Amino acid sequence: MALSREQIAMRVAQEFKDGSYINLGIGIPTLAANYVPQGITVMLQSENGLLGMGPYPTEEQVDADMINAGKETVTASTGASIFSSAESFAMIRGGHVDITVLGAFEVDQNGNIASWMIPGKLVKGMGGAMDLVAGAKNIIVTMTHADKHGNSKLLEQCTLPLTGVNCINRIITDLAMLEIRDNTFHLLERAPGVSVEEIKQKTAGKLVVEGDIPEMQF
Amino acid sequence: MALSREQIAMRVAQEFKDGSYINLGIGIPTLAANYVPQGITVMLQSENGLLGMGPYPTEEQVDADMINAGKETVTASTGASIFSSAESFAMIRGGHVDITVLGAFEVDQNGNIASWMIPGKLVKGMGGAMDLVAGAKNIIVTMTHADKHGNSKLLEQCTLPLTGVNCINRIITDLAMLEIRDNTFHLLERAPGVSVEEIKQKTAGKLVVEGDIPEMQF
Amino acid sequence: MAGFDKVVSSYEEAMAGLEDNMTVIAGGFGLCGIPEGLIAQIKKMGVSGLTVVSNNCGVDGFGLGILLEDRQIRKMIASYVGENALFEKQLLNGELEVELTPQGTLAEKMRAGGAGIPAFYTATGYGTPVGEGKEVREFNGRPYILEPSITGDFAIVKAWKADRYGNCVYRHTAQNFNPMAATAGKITVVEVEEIVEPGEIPPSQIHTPGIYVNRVIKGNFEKRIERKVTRSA
Amino acid sequence: MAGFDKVVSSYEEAMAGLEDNMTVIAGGFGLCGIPEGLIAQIKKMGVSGLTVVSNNCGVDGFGLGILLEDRQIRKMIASYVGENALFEKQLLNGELEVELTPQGTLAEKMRAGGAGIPAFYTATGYGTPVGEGKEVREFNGRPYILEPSITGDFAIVKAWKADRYGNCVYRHTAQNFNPMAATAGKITVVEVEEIVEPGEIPPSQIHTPGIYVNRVIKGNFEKRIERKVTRSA
Repeated sequence: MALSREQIAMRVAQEFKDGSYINLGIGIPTLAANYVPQGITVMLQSENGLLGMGPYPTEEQVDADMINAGKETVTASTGASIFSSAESFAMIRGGHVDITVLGAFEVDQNGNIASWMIPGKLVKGMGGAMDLVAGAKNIIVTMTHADKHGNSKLLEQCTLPLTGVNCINRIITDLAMLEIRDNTFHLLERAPGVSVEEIKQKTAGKLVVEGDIPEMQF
Repeated sequence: MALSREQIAMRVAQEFKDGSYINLGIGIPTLAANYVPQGITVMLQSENGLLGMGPYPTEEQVDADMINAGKETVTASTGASIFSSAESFAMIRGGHVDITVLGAFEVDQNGNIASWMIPGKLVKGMGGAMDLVAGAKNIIVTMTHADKHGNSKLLEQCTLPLTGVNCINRIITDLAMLEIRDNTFHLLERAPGVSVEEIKQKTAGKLVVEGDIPEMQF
Repeated sequence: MAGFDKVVSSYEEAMAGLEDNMTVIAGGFGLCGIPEGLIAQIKKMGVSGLTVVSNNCGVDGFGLGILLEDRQIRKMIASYVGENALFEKQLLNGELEVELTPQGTLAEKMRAGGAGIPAFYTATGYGTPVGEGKEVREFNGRPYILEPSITGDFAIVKAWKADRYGNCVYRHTAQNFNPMAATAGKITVVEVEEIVEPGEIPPSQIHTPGIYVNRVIKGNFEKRIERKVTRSA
Repeated sequence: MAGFDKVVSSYEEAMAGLEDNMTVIAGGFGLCGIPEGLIAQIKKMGVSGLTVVSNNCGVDGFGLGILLEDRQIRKMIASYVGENALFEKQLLNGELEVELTPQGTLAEKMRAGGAGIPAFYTATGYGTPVGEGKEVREFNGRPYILEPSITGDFAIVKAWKADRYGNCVYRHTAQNFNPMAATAGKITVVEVEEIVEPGEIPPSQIHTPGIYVNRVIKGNFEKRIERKVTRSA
């Protein structure tokens, strides 16, 4: 069965290593913060200038001067640092953030990602997404494997305007976890109960399936 | 009579305006801090990361972590700020420092300056001088008008490797104050008792003398 | 130190010299850390044809959004403008031009502008619409695009505290774009919650040295929260 | 937060992985704010062929100068190297190569290296020996030269205090090149006067966020003064 948003977030969190600095995009990526494995600690970077993002505030802790990149009120964890936007993106652009997790409209087998603009629809802006995909050491994309109409979002070539080129190496969808290398999607894991056939059918780009593909473990 | 080092510094200080941010090079320029006119306040920038340099410390105030760009122990004045070298040169390069005063070996009528390297002699480095001449809004060069052998240091074209091009507008020597514009030295003032003839004789570059040239007032 | 006292007592003085068609760089991220009173003064002055450089354009009726009401902004340089119906309308009408710029590139353009660096190379935006028409160059086998810096006629900045010499500190994430904006204005105006005496802020804790600041004014801030999210205690 | 505890207890651990022919970026200005113990450890390790990037090269017998004694430095990238007789001798002998770099360009090269900017344009050095062989380009009618950024295999940094997560503050003008150096090392090692617990340094007062720092060690500092100048009280 296809994973829920929470399950995708749980699988994402399994990728986190102890001592990692992580930037989580809005939506499913943010949920991953709730599923950090036991015994592992990570620090969350929020690109508006906060390293060490804590939980949402209690009503008493709410402070207009303390928000995250999604403009939500937040807190700072112990040992956090706060800095300017230039410093924040120096970190990101300079490759100091270990993992970035973000959503996408499309990803292709060359590691290109489209996530910010649908021609004909109003363009609201890329925010920090282009900087994040250009700078992070490891990028994990979370999205549904296919759109509402059943069209694959894992393509031979992205059709929408790009956010970044040749930068994505890992994708976690509601059906599978895949890696991109040698201009090919490699199937690593499948969602419990989802067949390799279904994944093949819903992957438009070149897909390599080597050996037995294990189910995700939760 | 030719000005003493102290007198050159005094004349330099007359150029300071109330509320100016000023960077003073090593030597005569540094002396200018002692002659800031009454009723005028300036803030001194030291390019190692101090804005608001105070006087030398008393024996009790000496602190190894508090030095100026000449590596001398200093103090910070009230309202000073301390920052990194990158920030310090952002200020300088970005044109935020109002006046820079520095010494030179040669200046030419095109506003070029040579101050850091004499071929054949060991080269110790340019330090911050190239950044300062490229960034400051107003640069005042202090030097003797001629060298020990009587050779002019105000040339048609610098002979030594340059520190910066087309950047000098004012020169205060032991004999005169001059301005550079239209690729010409313009004589503005002469040292008390020094004749226009002597200045002409010791200026190798193109010199314009318009009308009566007043003596410097101290 | 009379010459360094940058405190002004009215918003008229604070924004004196702002004219039609000028470029204004504004600090702030969403509604966090925005110079509320300086924006209100720009509205009051009625200047138009402005180019505004800011990560966002406020919301309907608050922040930079209020400058849209009388069509004072001709062009917006921002990374994200999704919170504003009036903005959308003017954009679709062709009354407003927008130059979408990646957030990190925008921050770096302001910093570079203030630091005398006319242009820099970045990987951000290469191969995307942002990179179109820009010079591409490889360094160590990777392609980068050339981005020019930004400076403004005015920079409007919100700080927590400033001393009379203009030395500023920012509070929490209200820092955001403010320090870079402060360096990039020909005239930089800082609106603060509190004015303190020189020396009260320790020299090494100053975020923005006063050399970048021309005017300081004490403001009153509503500090509207865009997305209040809480957990139970 | 075990994964973020960066404190090491020996200089061997602090500099583990440093090998011949690596590039080391060092903070400090003259003898102010230099990582004395880390430099001593490099001497002890005996690695050679190093490229050292630092504003200065210490003095005879102190600071980076001690790495000259056994000819450990092959190339020095610095803005001023005039305080050191051994340096002069090795330079004249051809045993040592030096790349003189304007001080502001050097600081910006380190910052750019750490910030993922491979190159930037600056007016500094145009028309001088520094600009020779470098690309020249005009922006707004003024010529600038292209300067590539610098990164290092190691960065050695001196801070006043750091917490266990590597968040650093610098003291007075001992800050200088240290914050930029900290960002530009593949492995960044910080030697401090005092290690504190996370949370002790207020988040907005941290000069170097721990994300840039790999190892922290508590040192003992002589803090030699290069030019003591005093006035009568």
